[in-house]
Amino acid sequence: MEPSRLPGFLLRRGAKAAIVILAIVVCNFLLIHAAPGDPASVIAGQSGAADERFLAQLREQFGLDKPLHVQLWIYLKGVLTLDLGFSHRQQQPVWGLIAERLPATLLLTGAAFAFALAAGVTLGALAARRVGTWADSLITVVALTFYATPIFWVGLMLVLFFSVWLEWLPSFGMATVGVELTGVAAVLDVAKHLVLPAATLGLFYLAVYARLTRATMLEVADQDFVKTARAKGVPEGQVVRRHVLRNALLPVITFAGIQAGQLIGGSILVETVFAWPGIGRLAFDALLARDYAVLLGVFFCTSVMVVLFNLLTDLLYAVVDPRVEVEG
Amino acid sequence: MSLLKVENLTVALPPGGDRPHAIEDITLEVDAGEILCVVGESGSGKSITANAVMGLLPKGLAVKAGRIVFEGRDLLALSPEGMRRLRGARLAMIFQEPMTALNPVMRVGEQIAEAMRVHGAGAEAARRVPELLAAVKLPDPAATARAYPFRLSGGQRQRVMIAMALALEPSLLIADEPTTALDVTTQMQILRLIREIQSRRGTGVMFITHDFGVVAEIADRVAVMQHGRIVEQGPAAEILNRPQHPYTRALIAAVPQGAPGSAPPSSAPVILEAKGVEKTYRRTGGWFGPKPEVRAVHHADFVLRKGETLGLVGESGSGKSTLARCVVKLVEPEKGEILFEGADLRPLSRRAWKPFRKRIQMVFQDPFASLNPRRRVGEIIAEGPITHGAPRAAALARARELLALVQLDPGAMERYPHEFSGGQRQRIGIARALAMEPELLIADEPVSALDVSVQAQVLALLADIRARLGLTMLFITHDLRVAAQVCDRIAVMQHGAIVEQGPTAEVFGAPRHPYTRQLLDSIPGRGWTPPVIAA
Amino acid sequence: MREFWRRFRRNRGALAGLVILVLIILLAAFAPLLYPGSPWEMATAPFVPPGEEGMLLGSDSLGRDVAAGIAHGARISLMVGAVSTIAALSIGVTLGAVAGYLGGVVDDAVMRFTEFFQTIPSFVFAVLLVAIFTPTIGSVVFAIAVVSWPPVARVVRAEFLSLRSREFVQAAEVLGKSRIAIVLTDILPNALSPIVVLSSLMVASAILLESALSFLGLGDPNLMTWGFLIGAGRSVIRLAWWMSVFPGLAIFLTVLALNLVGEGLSDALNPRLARQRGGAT
Amino acid sequence: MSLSRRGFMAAAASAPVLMRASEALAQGIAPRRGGTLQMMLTPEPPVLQIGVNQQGPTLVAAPKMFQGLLTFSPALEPEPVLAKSWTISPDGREYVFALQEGVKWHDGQPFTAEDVVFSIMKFHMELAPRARAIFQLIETCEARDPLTVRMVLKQPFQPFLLMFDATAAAMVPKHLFDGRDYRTAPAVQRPVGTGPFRFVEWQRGNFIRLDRNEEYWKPGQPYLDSIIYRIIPDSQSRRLALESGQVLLSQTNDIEPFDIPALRQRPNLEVHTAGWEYFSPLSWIELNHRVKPLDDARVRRAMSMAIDRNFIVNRLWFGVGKPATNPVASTTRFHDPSARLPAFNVAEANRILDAAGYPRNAQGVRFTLKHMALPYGEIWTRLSEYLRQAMRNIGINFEMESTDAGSWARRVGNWEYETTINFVYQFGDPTLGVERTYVSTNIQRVTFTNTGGYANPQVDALFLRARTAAAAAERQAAFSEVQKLLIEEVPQIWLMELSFPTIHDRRVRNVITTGLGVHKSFDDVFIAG
Repeated sequence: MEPSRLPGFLLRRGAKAAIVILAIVVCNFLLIHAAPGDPASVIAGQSGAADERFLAQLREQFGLDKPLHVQLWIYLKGVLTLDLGFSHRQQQPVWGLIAERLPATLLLTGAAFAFALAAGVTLGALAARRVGTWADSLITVVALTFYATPIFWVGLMLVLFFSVWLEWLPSFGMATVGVELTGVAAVLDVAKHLVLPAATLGLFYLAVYARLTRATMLEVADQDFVKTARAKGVPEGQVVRRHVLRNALLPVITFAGIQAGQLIGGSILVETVFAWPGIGRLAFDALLARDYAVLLGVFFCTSVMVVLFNLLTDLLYAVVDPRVEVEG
Repeated sequence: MSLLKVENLTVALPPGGDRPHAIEDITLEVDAGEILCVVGESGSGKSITANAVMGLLPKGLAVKAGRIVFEGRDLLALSPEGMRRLRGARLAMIFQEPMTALNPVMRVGEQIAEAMRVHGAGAEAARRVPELLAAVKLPDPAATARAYPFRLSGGQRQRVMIAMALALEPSLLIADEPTTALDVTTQMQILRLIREIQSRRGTGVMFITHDFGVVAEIADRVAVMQHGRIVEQGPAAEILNRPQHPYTRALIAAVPQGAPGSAPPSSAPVILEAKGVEKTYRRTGGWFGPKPEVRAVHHADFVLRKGETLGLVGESGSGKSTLARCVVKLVEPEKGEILFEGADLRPLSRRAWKPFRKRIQMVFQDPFASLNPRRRVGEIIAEGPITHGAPRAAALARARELLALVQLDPGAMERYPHEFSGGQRQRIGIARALAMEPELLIADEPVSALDVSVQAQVLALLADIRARLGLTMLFITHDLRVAAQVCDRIAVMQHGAIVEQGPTAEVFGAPRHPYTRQLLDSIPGRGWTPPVIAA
Repeated sequence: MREFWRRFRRNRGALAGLVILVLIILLAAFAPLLYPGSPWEMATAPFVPPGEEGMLLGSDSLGRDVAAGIAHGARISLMVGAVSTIAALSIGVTLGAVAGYLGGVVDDAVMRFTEFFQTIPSFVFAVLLVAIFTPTIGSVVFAIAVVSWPPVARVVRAEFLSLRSREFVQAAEVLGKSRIAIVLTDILPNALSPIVVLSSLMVASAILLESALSFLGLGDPNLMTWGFLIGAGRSVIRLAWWMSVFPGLAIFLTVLALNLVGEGLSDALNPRLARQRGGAT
Repeated sequence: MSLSRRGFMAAAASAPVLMRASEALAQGIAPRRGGTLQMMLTPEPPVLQIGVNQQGPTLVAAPKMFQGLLTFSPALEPEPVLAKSWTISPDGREYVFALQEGVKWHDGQPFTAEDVVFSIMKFHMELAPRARAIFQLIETCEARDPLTVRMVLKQPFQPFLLMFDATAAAMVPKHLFDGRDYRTAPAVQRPVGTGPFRFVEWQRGNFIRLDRNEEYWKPGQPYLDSIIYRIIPDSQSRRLALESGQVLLSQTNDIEPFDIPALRQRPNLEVHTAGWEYFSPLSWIELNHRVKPLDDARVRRAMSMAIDRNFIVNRLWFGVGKPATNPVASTTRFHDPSARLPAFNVAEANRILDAAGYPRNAQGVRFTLKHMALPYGEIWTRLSEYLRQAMRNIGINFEMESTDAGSWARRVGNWEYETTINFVYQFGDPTLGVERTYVSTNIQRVTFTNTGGYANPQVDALFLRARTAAAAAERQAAFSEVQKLLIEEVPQIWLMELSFPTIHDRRVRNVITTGLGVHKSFDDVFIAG
């Protein structure tokens, strides 16, 4: 795509993205408020003792007594200024809460995504190159196994194996707390904690990418331009790298882009099993405590991340595949 | 000593095929500076032979016996690496489908340079690219080199393929039906280009084709193949004018030529008239982006009289098919009138069209896509009449009769389309159209996808039906030979407009419009009139 | 049909998948015979390891028989998978068909709507739906259906778009058949094979989704499902590893079988395979 | 274990003030200064400012920073903290507290009687409904001088002193809250108290860190350098942390009951169930009397007899806690041991139901009741599953409903339930913690009131007599009679006297020394060498 078209493209996609995100926020807001129960009753219930006045006070303080559309309007105004409201349960602005725990989720999903994509594509390509041999069937079986296994169960089994029996890796948390580590030691410590959760989240998507890469590689290998390359006397290795792989990666990139957004869903499960302080776990706790502001905040972030991922994928795709005239 | 000598080459088919060997006991030669045409219908094994020489046989097929001696060495004895070093350097190959023959995500110049670089040409490779592109007569070589393949037309891509193949001056060029997918005019340019380069560099060329016109145009020597065997081989003039082997004689007899039957008197009533029909396609650009327009049909008025066959002739993109589809409302033209026996069909609603559906029917091009794979043949034919209220039993009985009319055995009623050959399916398509007993039949390239021999049979069937039922026909084709044989009058179309129309003999004999002349010149082997073969 | 079975049988994996699937369906069907009474009964002492005291797969934290739980759980998991897939299919196929066949403004609207759904992370949305409408079997099936129909809509729309321009559909138009007749007799039968393949994969992902929801405690409390067993076993994994391992294996085998059968179906139904066998040209 | 001179001297210096150091000395181990005590907190409290939040985790962590006027011994006898001494007038209406000298807030401001008056009459009156219900009895509350507070009640209220522990009414800095909205004051996020430890850092989802208050008013204390509360959502991870020594102490519901037997065998750990006398939590099946046939006492009695409370204590709670025999917990004052629930007897229960006219249908079901499990962790889900089977044995079909914390509180508050599980603190005295569940005057649309809708004039009268009587003996008589009556009526089906285990490394000393267990300031806790 010619660089001259980039600003126009970004403007169009930006506008479209904004509309989609706004629609999501409004839809979520209405959905959550349609649900029975509200934060006031939660806090009243959990604070050991409560009476009518206490409840009314809480409701008034949370602004829940105002009509729904007014609440929605207040919330939307807030969202535009990135003030995602106030978490009554944690007595903290939502943005602060999310900002605190977003890096952990980004680290987890990013590591899982990178691991899944790199290993998935390599294994997929290997299986395609040696199609029909034992290597191919082994990779296919392994991929199918992790594709068919529930993520949380994989997590549990990894904890059971690596942490409980072998005691190689820590089974929870993001870092050993209390022990003041700095610089490389701290990084290593977080890395050690990251291995099992990232593997758990990554293995499922590794299977997906491996199967997809193998399928597209086999499909592209049938195409005419591969035969042309061989007719030119191009050595087999170069045929696979420069011709087959490059074309086979296009659908994998698109799929990876769309899937990236779904990693957040997976992170809820992984963060629960591994006590990873991310926004997946935050969303789940907020859900159980009916803390709407936090819930909406997490949805807002996840939808922004998904839209960004889709934008990135389209851009990457336009760069890799010249045929694509990227429209708004 | 000849450049390429193939001796008793035999390649086996995987078990379960329709015959044990793909090709059997093939012996042929190609000398430097000579074009050998290997001709045969689909399934004859001509491509397998070409691929065997290049060592590019698909995994399932293995060479059983024979030798391929090239420049004194038996290629079959070479190691894969040895063979690889020859490919692209000493012998090269170009393929049939230009649209998919180039890597879509790599610049054209890069792909040509790669051909040289893999044979050790280093930095010098990039420098020679523009020179090669100019040699194949591509306008603005520098821009073409930087462009990506999807920006080039079919013809331009084939020229790139030729430049790529001849980059290292190979002594043998194998061309596997390089012009079959191209338009007539582009095909002629490519044939002349190959001829010119071949004579300039003395390259030996092994040219694979199924079109005897092309053979007549460029072949020095010819080898005719059937079911994996060479049935006849010799100088072009001998084979074309004095074919010995019955199969060759049948093939040549099937080449369409000769004049149509007596044209109906010009006083016959007008059935169909198109006036001022216009159709424009707007590409869905972005919200703000430019909206390029393609005017598919504009000045295309014509008249069709009862019992007459009008041919709409032109290259792909000329709008002939769109015009035909406007008549049956598969395409909605913006302006103009389509008068059928005086009534204007264009503005009619879907319900208002229903009575006319019985009176205008259509036959389609691709035999493999024009029949619903999930329904039995009997139902496909009877479906039309049943929709228009005919009782089921009567419709099915009528379908059985029609199968006989199109020379298919009645047992076909219960079978599914995938159990029939291309030619048979086309007959079923015709039977389906005739079931409605139409007055006007629109045939959109009915035989283009068929082999020559099968093509002849279907055209004969159409001629017979037309005579017997007095059918009026609008015949769309890009093959001028077929048009000459079938049509009473011809309308030549270019870029959406009819540039010339008149009785076939006049248009072929004394073409007035320059484009018509260029079209006629591009008919391969125009000089050769196939000998009349005694049946 | 014989042709279809011959091609399906050639894929060994699919055959194995089919065998496993049939076994699991039988297990679900005969659960009340194999393990009479309710799986919630406290049969023996808690945390009995597999093989002891007549417990084939051990007992859980309340002394309930894990094997009985798996057998009765099979019925629920398969039922949830099937029902939610049928619901998702009906939404997806209808929307996809309408968008694909009518095209134009309708197509745009439906596609925007589908895109909107896919922007929300599906699992988080499912969790929200179930929590809002209180975890019952109904809300779980509803949530799974709501998050899994978009991919079906996309596939069906693509299929309808390509079939609509095919010549045999145009021939049907020229014959004067009504729109409904064309959709039902010409387009839908040919669009079935990708839908059938997709539905077997959807049942698999529905079961995974249901087990994830039960694992997080959002399953129907009255129903013993595999996800519930793993969820219950999670916190006592050191004491009773078998409480999590065996239900997990059950899910894995079922989902694996469904995937293998899906691949077998796609090979058998998909003409592309026929082309790949490659006759001589 | 070398006894460093400096360590010994520090202990002696603090002799004059009544402290637990003597107990450690008695065991011949001098308190050692230094070290970080790593503990756990589950679930992560929303906020640490007592009053703004009264939830379990907050009541555990906050007393390290905030202190009350008094605390209570295991026998619930008052002991001095910020109040050095106190006098009560003969008519039981006038209370005068003398405050400790030289006490400073963490921000250096002096702690005065004004802070006490503000905390009671303004801060807790506004924020804490439980405190409000009792402090409304105060007629006048004034600071006679910076170190003396005098309060006069409208009528004698014998359990009044029980309201002055840190967990009930912690003293808060007037200068940081007065005139502001208490809930959003900055001090809520960075608590400032008088306690032995100062707030340092809180990484949400990770840990809370408190360091020693250098100017703590008890010389030489606290012994610990700092306290770290770690937030670990997964129960198995918490158990591993305790076993591996990454954490030295676990409390309340950090550790699931099924892990306790194994932890008891660990040589380096001690398991205590004491320290819950003040709270003495009692769990029961909450019945909604507005739902037929729960209004029939015979049905309630039969249901109660069908439950094997020993199975619950041993199989579900692994011996941590005692079967409930009485609406007043055995560890609460005025408990009458002679009033006991009838024993577990399924046959008798079936006989009662048959006699009461509830025949079994074809499937053996007499009637169906909806049951809402308590969404506070797995152990409660397991309890509901056991109860379903127990009720099935006497023909009652429990249809389970699972909800989240929010819906549970709302539905119980709005009486939208048939049966559910509940556990409530008794705060040391039946008037404070038991009365509110059974008197018809407290039928309100809010949790932890008489949401069951039970109304019995006799019960009302007895509780009123016990509430207003000045003499303890008179209150005991009234309470004994009401206990016998409630056991007869079974308005709620009492299940178990809960006690949450405190498990810690042997080297940690003086952990459970008061009736409030881990809800104390930890100023005398130390880690032996």
